[in-house]
Amino acid sequence: MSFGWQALPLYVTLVSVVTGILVFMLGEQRQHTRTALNLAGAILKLVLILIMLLAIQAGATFEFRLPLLPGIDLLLHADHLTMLFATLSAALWLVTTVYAIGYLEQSPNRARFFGFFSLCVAATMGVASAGNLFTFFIFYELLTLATWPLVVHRGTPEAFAAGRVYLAYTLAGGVLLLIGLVWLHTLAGGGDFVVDGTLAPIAAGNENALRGIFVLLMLGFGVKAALLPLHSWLPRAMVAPAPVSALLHAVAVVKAGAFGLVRLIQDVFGFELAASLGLTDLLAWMAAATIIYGSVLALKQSDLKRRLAYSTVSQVSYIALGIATGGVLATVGGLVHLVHQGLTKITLFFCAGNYAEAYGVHSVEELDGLGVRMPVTSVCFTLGALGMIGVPPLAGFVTKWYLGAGAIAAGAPWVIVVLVASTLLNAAYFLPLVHRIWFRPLPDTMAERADGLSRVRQIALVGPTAFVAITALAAGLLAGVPGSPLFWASRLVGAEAP
Amino acid sequence: MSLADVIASLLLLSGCLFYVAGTVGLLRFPDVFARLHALTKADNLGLFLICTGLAVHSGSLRIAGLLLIVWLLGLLAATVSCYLIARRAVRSGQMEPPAMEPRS
Amino acid sequence: MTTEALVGLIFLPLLGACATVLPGRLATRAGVLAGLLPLPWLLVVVTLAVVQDPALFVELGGFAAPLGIRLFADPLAVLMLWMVAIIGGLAAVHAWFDFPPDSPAGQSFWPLWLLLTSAMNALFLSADLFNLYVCLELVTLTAIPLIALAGSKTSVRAAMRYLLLALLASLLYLLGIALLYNATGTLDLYLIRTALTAAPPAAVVTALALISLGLLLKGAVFPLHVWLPQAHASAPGPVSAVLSALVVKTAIYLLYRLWLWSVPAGTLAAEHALMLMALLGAGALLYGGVLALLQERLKLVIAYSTVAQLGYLLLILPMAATAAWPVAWQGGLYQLLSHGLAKAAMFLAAANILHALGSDRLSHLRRLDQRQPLSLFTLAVAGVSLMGLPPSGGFLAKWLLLEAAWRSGQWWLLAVLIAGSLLAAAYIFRILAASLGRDDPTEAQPVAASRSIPVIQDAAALLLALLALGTGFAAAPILQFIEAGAPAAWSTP
Amino acid sequence: MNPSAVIYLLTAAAVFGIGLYGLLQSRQILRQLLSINLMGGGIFLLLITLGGGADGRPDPVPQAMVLTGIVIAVSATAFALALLLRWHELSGSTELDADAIADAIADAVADAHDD
Amino acid sequence: MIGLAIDSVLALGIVWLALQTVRSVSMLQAVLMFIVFGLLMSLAWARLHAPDLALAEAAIGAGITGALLLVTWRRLQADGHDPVDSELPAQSKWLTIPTACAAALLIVIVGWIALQLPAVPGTAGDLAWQRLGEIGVSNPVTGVLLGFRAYDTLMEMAVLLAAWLGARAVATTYRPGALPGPVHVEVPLVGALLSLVVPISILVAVYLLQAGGSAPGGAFQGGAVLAAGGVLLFLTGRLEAAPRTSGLERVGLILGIAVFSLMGLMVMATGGHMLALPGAWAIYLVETALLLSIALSLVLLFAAAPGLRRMS
Repeated sequence: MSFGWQALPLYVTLVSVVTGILVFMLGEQRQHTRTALNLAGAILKLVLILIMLLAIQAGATFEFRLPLLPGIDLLLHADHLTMLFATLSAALWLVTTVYAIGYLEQSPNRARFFGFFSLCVAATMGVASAGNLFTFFIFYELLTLATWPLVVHRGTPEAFAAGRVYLAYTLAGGVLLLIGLVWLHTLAGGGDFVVDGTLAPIAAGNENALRGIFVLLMLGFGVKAALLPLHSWLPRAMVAPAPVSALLHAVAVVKAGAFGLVRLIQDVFGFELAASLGLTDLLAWMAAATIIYGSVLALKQSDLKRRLAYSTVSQVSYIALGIATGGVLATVGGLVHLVHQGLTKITLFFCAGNYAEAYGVHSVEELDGLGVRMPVTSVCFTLGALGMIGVPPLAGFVTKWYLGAGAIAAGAPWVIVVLVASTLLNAAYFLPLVHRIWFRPLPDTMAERADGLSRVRQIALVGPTAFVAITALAAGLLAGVPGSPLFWASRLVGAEAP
Repeated sequence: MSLADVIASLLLLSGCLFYVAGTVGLLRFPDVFARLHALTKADNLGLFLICTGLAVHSGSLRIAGLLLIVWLLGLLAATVSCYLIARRAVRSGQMEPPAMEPRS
Repeated sequence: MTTEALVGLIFLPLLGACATVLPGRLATRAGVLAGLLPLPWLLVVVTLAVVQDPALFVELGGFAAPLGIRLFADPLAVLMLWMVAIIGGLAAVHAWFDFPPDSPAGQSFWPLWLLLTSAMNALFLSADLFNLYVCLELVTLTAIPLIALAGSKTSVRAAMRYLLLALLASLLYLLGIALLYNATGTLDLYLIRTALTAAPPAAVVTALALISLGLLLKGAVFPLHVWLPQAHASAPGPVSAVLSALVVKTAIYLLYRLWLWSVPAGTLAAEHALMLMALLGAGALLYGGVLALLQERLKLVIAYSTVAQLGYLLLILPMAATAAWPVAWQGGLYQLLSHGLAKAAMFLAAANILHALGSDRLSHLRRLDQRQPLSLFTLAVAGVSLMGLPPSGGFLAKWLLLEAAWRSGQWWLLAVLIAGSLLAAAYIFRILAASLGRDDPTEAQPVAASRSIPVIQDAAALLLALLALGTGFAAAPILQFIEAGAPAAWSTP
Repeated sequence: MNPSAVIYLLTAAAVFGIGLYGLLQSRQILRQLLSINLMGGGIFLLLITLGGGADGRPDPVPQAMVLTGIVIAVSATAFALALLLRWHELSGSTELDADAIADAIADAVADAHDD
Repeated sequence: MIGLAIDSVLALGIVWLALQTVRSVSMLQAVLMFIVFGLLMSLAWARLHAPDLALAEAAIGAGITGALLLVTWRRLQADGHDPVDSELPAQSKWLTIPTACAAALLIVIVGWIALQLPAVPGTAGDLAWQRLGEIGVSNPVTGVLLGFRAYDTLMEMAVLLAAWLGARAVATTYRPGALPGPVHVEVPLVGALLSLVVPISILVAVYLLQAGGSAPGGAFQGGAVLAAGGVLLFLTGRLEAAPRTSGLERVGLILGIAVFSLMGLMVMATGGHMLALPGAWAIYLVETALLLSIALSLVLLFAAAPGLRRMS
């Protein structure tokens, strides 16, 4: 146990915890201090992560280890996968914080909101830097705890109902995870995450036990990753304020689930072992089904946020699909989608939030003609939508390209079918929105309504939206440049940079 | 069996007899005063006889003295409690006080 | 030095209680401080000694057992003593404001409190079955007046019911002891082990059954829990805390001592008895959880949660006959510890809420985060431990229990553990949801303004909750300490 | 075994059982307390008889236990009676269960009124 | 043979009285039956060669407990709630029968088990007989109570203190006159009785205390007898309930525990064993303190009030 600079992953996590606690202690009234504190926390965290990133480039290692139980440690470390996820969530958190400050300007209970907001990101950092499954589980459950108050933030009966569903799913998922962990622990002890896993030596004779463990863990992560039968909490959780949706969908919760699946296959079982036990196929099929099913349901939604939510259900499974397909290219595709989906989806949610705040727009029909009234937001929305569909050279295209190429390389051509179908469906539920925004006339009722936003709020809301949209655009356009998400994802898998 | 034993036995037996009589009176007599009358009188005597019998039986002066104290205490307790019960009976209106003197 | 420290743990609070009875303005204050403050220091001495020698005996009066009475300190006892010192100490800090030593209420409260402390310390240290009976009675006769001090009709009723059942329980225990003494000729908990094998089995089994029945009744183990919820819910806050965290545990502690130390391993159909008790524990876990979910008052939810959580402590028993025993034992004791801390924190927080809001109905808790943020925070943090979610002592305990259940292949235990913790999550989140609710604009009555609470009272509750959380990180040394004194596992048949 | 011992053993068991019966079947707190004291008496008798009381040289340890037990019993009874008086003062009842439900409702109403 | 007959009659009487206590319709009758039960128990102790217990049972079990029960019954009744007859028939028929069966089953089991128990050699009691000389008293019961198992006795005093504390705590709403006080009987006979009985009770208490070392008796019996004198004074109105505990009473209440534990601690501090009383003088000193505390606690418990004062 060392508390020196090597324990940086711990401090990165603690920064948000401290921010959260200070925000709680400040109370409701001291708005400016709170804003300053939030921003300072977010920036400090980002800076620390960048330092870590540079240090790792230079060959440094980071590790914090605290024995919890005999044979079980709390382990925080920083490998490449950690950095990919940590950078993404730290950056997006900063943006989301700015957005949330604007979004919630007049609403009550902001201290509570921002406090849990910070705790939520702290838990995400923990998930990112967890060095073994036990630690991962701790932060994974903390994430559940920290997000529940955000989901029920509005305090309405619908919010509490959504909160109940959220808890029912995530806690049940936690239980499955826990059982799987206990099983794994009794079988193999509490090993650290190691690339390609540690279970191969004990696999002989324990095939079925390992299969059982994998299924339990997969379902446990699958709840948060919104895999097919376990997804229905996600659309309901849309009652939460827009920044929370962004957090759930792009930065923290769903990502933590997907990230867990990545860790499970890459660092616990190892792809080879998982594939030899037939487990990757299972995950791949589940992911494929989720992709199609989510897209089909998204088509049917008339509520804008619900449509986006089902889109998330569908898109996040690309990550699982990529990982489960295996091979260098597909894995890169899955990993890079972790970032791409985050950037794109957060853009879309910010836009939806802007529409709702400015004009009270909630359903798809109400988008007609808004492009004229809210040009920046609408451009961002269009970029996001096209990115989701995978129009070249946007980020979504990069993902799909790698997934497709990888699938062929790995001998799973059916994945191509899924990709094509999904792309068509994506287009089918996003393009009409784009059409409505730009090419439909503004209805008379809307024309008379004034923009509901103050100047400050406009900057606080539209600024982050534009920022993430540009970043998403850049991630696609500049995919080949060193430092891009694709670059990092490739480094991770050990492949040559494209 | 010595003479002392015989005397002691006789005393004890007669003591028991008085107790039985007192108890029968307690059970059979019609009102509070009559019952108290039967009980305290007979029992005091019974206790005396039994104590004497035991004293004779023990043949020790110290024990005889102790038994005397026992009898005196019993007498005291019986007197006071009998008085209190009777008083209570009168106060509570269950009974007319018995006529102490012939009515004129 | 160790002997003096052990004796001091019992006699300082006892003499402190005497001092509080004495006349004089300062007597109460001095008695309380002298009776409680030195306890942690004495415990440090005892702990260090027990680390050296995990089975420490002190013969009182210099008479060896079975003639005399012995005190016995091992890691289990020391753990319980620490709980008395910490939980009792913080609850006392909380009580200092509700029962100021100079007030008439304080005059009633503190002597009883100190006697209760002394009685629990004595109970955890005693190695003599009859002396334990006296200690049990002392615990009962000090705890129950403390409940009745709340003064409400509900509390007096609860106290009366508790008293009648506790007396019944003591008598069952005493009858068992009577049979045991005459079957073995000794009352010493640790000597009796060898004597039991020679004694007539029928008598021993009956005696053990009677003793266990009495203890199960005192420990409010389902279905003998009927007295507990009202008693714990209607008592004054610090008393509720100590009742739930410590007093009911005394009976469980004695069950452990009896079955794991006194009964020779694997004899006398003990396995069936342990299994039966575990089944009762499972029933408690489920029934208590469901009932907690149905309550409308905060303190009743917490009290039923105690009924449920006690179940965990019995669930470990059948694993004594399996290879997973060391893990199960650690899990059980860790549950004992973390539940004690968390439950005391919750009761103190509930008392603060009750003071501030004038009600503890769940429907009156809305906007609690604005009105009593610290209390809500305490409830939440302690709740995390109670649910067994990480990071908390409760989580580590649950992990160990799950691991033990898995290793021993007792799948039904696994299911019960999971169901219990899900129920706990349900009733805890129900409280939290009620606290985050908004004012209903249609409702005529606005929420009453909240009265202010001394900050120390909030701090005491919060500190306990943080300790419950902290035990999630300090397990390694504690478990190592516990392990040294674990009762031996039974050889598997 | 000494025939007297048998007699007292049976008496002890019977008194304990009768006390248990009285405790469980009565609603009157006062009678429940009487029953508890009966049970205690039964146990004490058992202890002394088994300790060799009928044989003329009773074991002093059970005697000491019983003596302690008697004092504890009177303490507990005294406190219980005080509590009973308090309960009676608050509720006007000498039983516990008679109107538990009605009281719970009354409590709830009073509580609602407080807010 | 006669002994057996006496035992049989006694046993039958005890069982019959126990039954009556449980079954009699009137609560007063039940209490009275219980008191007589206590007296018969006291005889049984004498028959079982346990005169210490006979004394204690008569003084505490039947005497003080009976008086407590009676006075409580009286107070309940005076408030217009005669608990007498509201209860029968019992809770309900369907509960009575199983309860009775369970109790009967327990009787059979306990009786059968008890009959089977063989005598065990080398019990704690045998050791107590052997090592009685080390204590400095010749009454083995006193030896156990203040020597071998002194710790039990000390804790038992704590129980008595707790009972008083508890009773005082629940009697918080004490109002003068709230409890029907004793009838202040101003009759010459009662005065005469008191002037005799109270000194005698003190005498007897001192005697019992002194005798306890070698013969039946001791602090508990003595304390109970002394308490009986106090109870009489209270009942006849020479003492009355006071809303506050006086300083002297407070000292008296804790005297037993304080002297006992301080003595024990002192011994330990001077290198001996905790609670090993150094010789007979120490035992008598402790017993005196115990006696005073016991007597005072019992009288105060009887008064159901925090304190006592002399009738003005």
